[in-house]
Amino acid sequence: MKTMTMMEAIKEAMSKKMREDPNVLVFGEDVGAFGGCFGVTAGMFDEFGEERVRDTPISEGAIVGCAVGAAATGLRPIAELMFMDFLTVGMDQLVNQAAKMRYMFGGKIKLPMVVRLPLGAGISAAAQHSQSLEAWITHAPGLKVVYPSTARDAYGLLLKSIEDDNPVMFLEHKLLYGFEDELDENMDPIELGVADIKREGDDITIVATGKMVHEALAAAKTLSDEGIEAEVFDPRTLFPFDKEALFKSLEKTNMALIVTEENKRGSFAGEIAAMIVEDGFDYLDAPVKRVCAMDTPIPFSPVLEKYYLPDADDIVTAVKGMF
Amino acid sequence: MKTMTMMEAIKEAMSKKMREDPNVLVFGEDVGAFGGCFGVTAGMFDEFGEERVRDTPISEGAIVGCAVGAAATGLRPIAELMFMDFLTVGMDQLVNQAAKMRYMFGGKIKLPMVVRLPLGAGISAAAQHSQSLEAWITHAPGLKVVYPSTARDAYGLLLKSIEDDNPVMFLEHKLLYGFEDELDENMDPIELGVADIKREGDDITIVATGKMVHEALAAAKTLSDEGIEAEVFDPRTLFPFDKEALFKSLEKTNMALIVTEENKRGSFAGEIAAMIVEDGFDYLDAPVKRVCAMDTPIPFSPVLEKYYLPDADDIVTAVKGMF
Amino acid sequence: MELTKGKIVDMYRTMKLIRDFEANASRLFAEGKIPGFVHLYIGEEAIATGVCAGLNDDDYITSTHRGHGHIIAKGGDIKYMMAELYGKATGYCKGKGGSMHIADANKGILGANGIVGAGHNIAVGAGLSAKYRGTDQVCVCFFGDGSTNQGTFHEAMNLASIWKLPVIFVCENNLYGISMHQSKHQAIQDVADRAVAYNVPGVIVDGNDVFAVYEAATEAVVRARAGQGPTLIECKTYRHQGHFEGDPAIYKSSDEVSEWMAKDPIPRMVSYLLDSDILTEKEIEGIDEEISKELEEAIKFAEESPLPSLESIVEDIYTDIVEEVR
Amino acid sequence: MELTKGKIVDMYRTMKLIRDFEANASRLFAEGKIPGFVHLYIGEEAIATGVCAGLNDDDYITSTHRGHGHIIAKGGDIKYMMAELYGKATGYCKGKGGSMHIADANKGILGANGIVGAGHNIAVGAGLSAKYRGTDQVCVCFFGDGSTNQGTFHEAMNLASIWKLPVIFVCENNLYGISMHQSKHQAIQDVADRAVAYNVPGVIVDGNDVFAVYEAATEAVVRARAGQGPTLIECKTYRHQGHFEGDPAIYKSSDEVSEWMAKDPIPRMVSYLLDSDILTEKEIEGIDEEISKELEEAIKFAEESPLPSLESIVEDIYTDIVEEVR
Ligand SMILES: Cc1ncc(C[n+]2csc(CCOP(=O)(O)OP(=O)(O)O)c2C)c(N)n1
Ligand SMILES: Cc1ncc(C[n+]2csc(CCOP(=O)(O)OP(=O)(O)O)c2C)c(N)n1
Ligand SMILES: [Mg+2]
Ligand SMILES: [Mg+2]
Repeated sequence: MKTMTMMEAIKEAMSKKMREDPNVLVFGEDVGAFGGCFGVTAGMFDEFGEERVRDTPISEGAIVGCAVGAAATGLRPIAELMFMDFLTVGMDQLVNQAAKMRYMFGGKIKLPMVVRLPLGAGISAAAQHSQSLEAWITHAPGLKVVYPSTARDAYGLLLKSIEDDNPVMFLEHKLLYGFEDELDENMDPIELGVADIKREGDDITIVATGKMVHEALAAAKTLSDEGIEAEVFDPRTLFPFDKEALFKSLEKTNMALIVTEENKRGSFAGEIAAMIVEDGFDYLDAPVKRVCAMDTPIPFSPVLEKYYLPDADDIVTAVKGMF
Repeated sequence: MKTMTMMEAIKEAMSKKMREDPNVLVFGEDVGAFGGCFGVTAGMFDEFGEERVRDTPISEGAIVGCAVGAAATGLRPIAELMFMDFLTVGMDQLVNQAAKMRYMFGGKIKLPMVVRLPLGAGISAAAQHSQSLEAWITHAPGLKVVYPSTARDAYGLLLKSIEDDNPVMFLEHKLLYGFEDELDENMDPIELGVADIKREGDDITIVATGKMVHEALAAAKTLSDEGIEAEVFDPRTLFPFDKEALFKSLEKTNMALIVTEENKRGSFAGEIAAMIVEDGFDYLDAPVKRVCAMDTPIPFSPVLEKYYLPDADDIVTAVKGMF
Repeated sequence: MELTKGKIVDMYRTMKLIRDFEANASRLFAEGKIPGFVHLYIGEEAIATGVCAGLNDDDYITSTHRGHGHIIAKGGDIKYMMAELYGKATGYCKGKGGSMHIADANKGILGANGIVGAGHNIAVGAGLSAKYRGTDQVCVCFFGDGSTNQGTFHEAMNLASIWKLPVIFVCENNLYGISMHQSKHQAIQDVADRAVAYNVPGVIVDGNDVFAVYEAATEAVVRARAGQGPTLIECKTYRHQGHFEGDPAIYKSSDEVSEWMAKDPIPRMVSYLLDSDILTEKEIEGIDEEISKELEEAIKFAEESPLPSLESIVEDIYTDIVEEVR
Repeated sequence: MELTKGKIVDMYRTMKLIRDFEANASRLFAEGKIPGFVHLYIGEEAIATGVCAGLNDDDYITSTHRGHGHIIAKGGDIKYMMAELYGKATGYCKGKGGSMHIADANKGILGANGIVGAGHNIAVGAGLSAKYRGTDQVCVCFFGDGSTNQGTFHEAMNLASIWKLPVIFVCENNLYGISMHQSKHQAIQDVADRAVAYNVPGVIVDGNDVFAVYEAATEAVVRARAGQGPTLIECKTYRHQGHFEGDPAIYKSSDEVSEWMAKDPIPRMVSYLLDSDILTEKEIEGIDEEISKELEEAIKFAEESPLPSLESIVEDIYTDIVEEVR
């Protein structure tokens, strides 16, 4: 066992796969000697050289498109977009090409590629550098979407994502990069589509993703003092989604609260709520509620940004309101 | 009163506003003398000339970006993207610029612009020319989203959209272009955010958008023969969304089915379901169900495409399954 | 340029096969047998033929909405193509793709594409892959004049250039992007001028002259295989049909049309074959008949093939997950 | 170039104000008073100053993540700028935008922008607007060398060119996109070469020479106002700081740094003022002191200003809808 931050875990997972498989390579803006805007690839350039850890010009469409072409012809590229917000610039290559290509071609090619997407607010980076856009990509059949909340999950899920023969979107919350965890570097990869109960409880299921898992855990602690035992359900992968595990939890708790950092309207949190009410209505004793970010572009000023973001207090308030 | 197809209604609404206001102009690929890929702007070039009905190169990013710049400086541009699928190419300009600019600038500018987005499947145009991507744009605070189902609604809503001081996404289902309707050209614009009950009924509320309104109406007829009276609720604008009217309907029917042409996972249909279960749980006697397209890229072969798409039969089956 | 007689005859055969495939596609579309959109390559046959004549089976191409010619020239099987146009289970894409999405990974065909400009960067990715794996493969990226205004063109040219990737960018300048004449959609006459922006050679050729195209392409392929990076080749040509079947193309002037019909690459090739005593009229007729038969068979194959099963709709999205049907 | 003494002094004042504004921003960021990202314009002051000196109040500009200099040069008020950097209610954007989104519609400032390349097409839209409304306004689009690899650059240049719009594209080639040296991100030495692709004049100037910049810009503005379309001006310059505050910029060689520090536009301007007897050292000191005072006041204003109210978070999204708070 080793203590690692999530940032280190991500770097180590990439490095491990690169050592094992010469067809794995990394590219993106400033991922080379500079080590990436957040430092995730720091040191990889030295180990693997400029052929395998490649700086690209500022052309996100080309980055994603290039990953598609490389994946279709035998490589296993890992592309980094510096901020998930820049997905907007490579959207066509991702959603109309990567996601659909296998299907359009009748299943005759595969696209083993990973796109790493740092996301999330909390560093006063304002409206164009802080978004959580998972709803868009979960809405694109053909993509898988992974969103770890701990260093260990990030490590195990990234190993598996690189092994996957399909385009995997790998979401990294910027504020979790420094999150520390114990992990065994020889651990098995974590299957995509298997949720993890981060805390057990009988009274309510809190479904939370990414950084919100930690807010939910903090809230659960507070709630416990008041006699409410919340189960914190971390889906870890948004697609495939572990519906079975969720319904098992709901069977026990009969109540659900969904917590994500997205703008609420049109959020993937809404999809989870819809899924529950559609197929798990009979488990429910109460409305399914959502705690999300507000429906505004993300404000710059720290005081507003804090208000914009959902946190443990909001979760506590919401849960109490449900009892 | 005049009989018009939806295509004519859209053209007439644009033309009316262009006659009234010299700052309204139209641009997009082949919208000029060619009259647009679907013929919507046919004849407008002759009436308004090449300054006001402008052909653009194939550069969707530039089309949307140009609309933003023009709207910020006093014009009221109407931009056409030939297929909604091409939004992917102009996504950044739409979502990071148009949607957020007013907010980022502290409310000190306004962006009166309309983006016309032909969408929908049914003409064997395959995976990249048939999508219904309303979930993405309803998830972007700052945009309004309009989706008419009749020629009359299209006319009244487009008048209002052009008058609106915010970026309005105007969705036009290709298969509704030929839909005929009676309308009075001097009618008042239709307010955004006001739903329309397309059929009254006491037993279940079917929320449907665009072409699905017509499938829902057909289904309601069949269901009526079997003693189920469905209310067909057409929100007409996805944002702002007429929640009040929806809850009023649910108060009466206590059951809801949502029908859209989207891929189900991550659909706006899911947002509607989530909204209902969150704030209208007490009205519900049964699960909120969704009838959407399947979660696949859109297949080409007509036999598969038909299967992919939700239709009246699917709605009838779903409703019966709920009773 | 050393071309054997056999190779020249093959080129004719390819050009004529494309022409006749397209003529049949046009007819079958009009008869309602082919659904969706069909964009024909008639008039542009010399380009795909000339370019692909210099490629190996394991070289790659990316194609466009107007892809039939590229696919035939790169060795695609017209039976599976036709079945795909019909939306049949036996088609290249099992009926899921249609005309705009035909691909054949075994022949290095990385797909037609419905999004204008989307192939550019995929081609760059294939070029990166070839170089990274240390093969001598190249990737040819076909695209229209209209697509050179899309940002993707710019990004792809730049990336291929700085990484010195084995990519050959082949612009089929047929003077139009749908109804928009090139003179209106860009302020330059020669797309090849854009190569300067990337420090890449820009070459102009007569796109209706299959030998000129072949020569330029081969030179670019040699450069690419030698690690000297990409080339931009602009082929001047003309599309005879409307943008897609059903477009009467009233935006074309009749002078322009007749000027270009006189440069039709097929009769031009026929004259060349006859004038240089490579083939007799009789021999040409023989080839044409073989092509007709091949096409008849392909159409028969398509017509007799089964439609895709409904269950197949949820297959082929992922390698390992099958979605639920409704 | 006929520049009055007054105008020259104004130019100095602007350049120095930018420099000192940035130096203060750097300090206040390090002190933790300014949150978020701050990209400084130090070293590039001559460009915004030279370009904007030739503009009218109602002309437009679009800016970038490195926008402070552009905004000051176009007449933005440093009080509201500084308050915005602090995230205060009195800032240009009421604290909602921060450094990367400062705008002032009254001065034609269409905003800094956090998305590299996003301003290009907005500038084209403003140019279209000016031309369509029949005014003689122009729009200057500022951007970096790195952004010229983004597809938006290409699309914007093309569109402005075919529509002959009054847009002046000003590339601030400071040799880097974050850590990537220009020689690595594009295979050309001069961004100006890219103008050829659009049949637009491409001009290279010494971006550290405010007069050279002024001259080139004025010429382009004259062309634009006369309906002759866009110009691409490449200004060779250097950013003294890291990409953003906090970047130690270890990717820069010390030779390169010292070479460029010797070309610092501010001392160069000071020497010019002294050598040509436009100002005495005393007078310069006087101006510098005024600037210091102005800046002190701006900082005081920012510090003393109130934070935005929590309710304000849901305002300013739409002109007519206020969203709900959680
Ligand atoms: C991104 C995108 N924009 C627009 C279209 C619609 N469209 C299809 S083909 C075409 C014209 C393409 O022109 P060109 O690149 O010259 O190719 P050609 O059709 O002449 O072969 C257009 C505008 C599209 N398919 N994709
Ligand atoms: C679309 C997009 N990609 C990447 C970034 C991250 N980023 C911010 S500034 C920058 C470098 C820009 O370089 P250049 O255009 O030369 O401007 P400079 O910073 O040198 O002034 C990058 C990559 C971004 N903000 N937007
Ligand atoms: Mg063309
Ligand atoms: Mg730079």
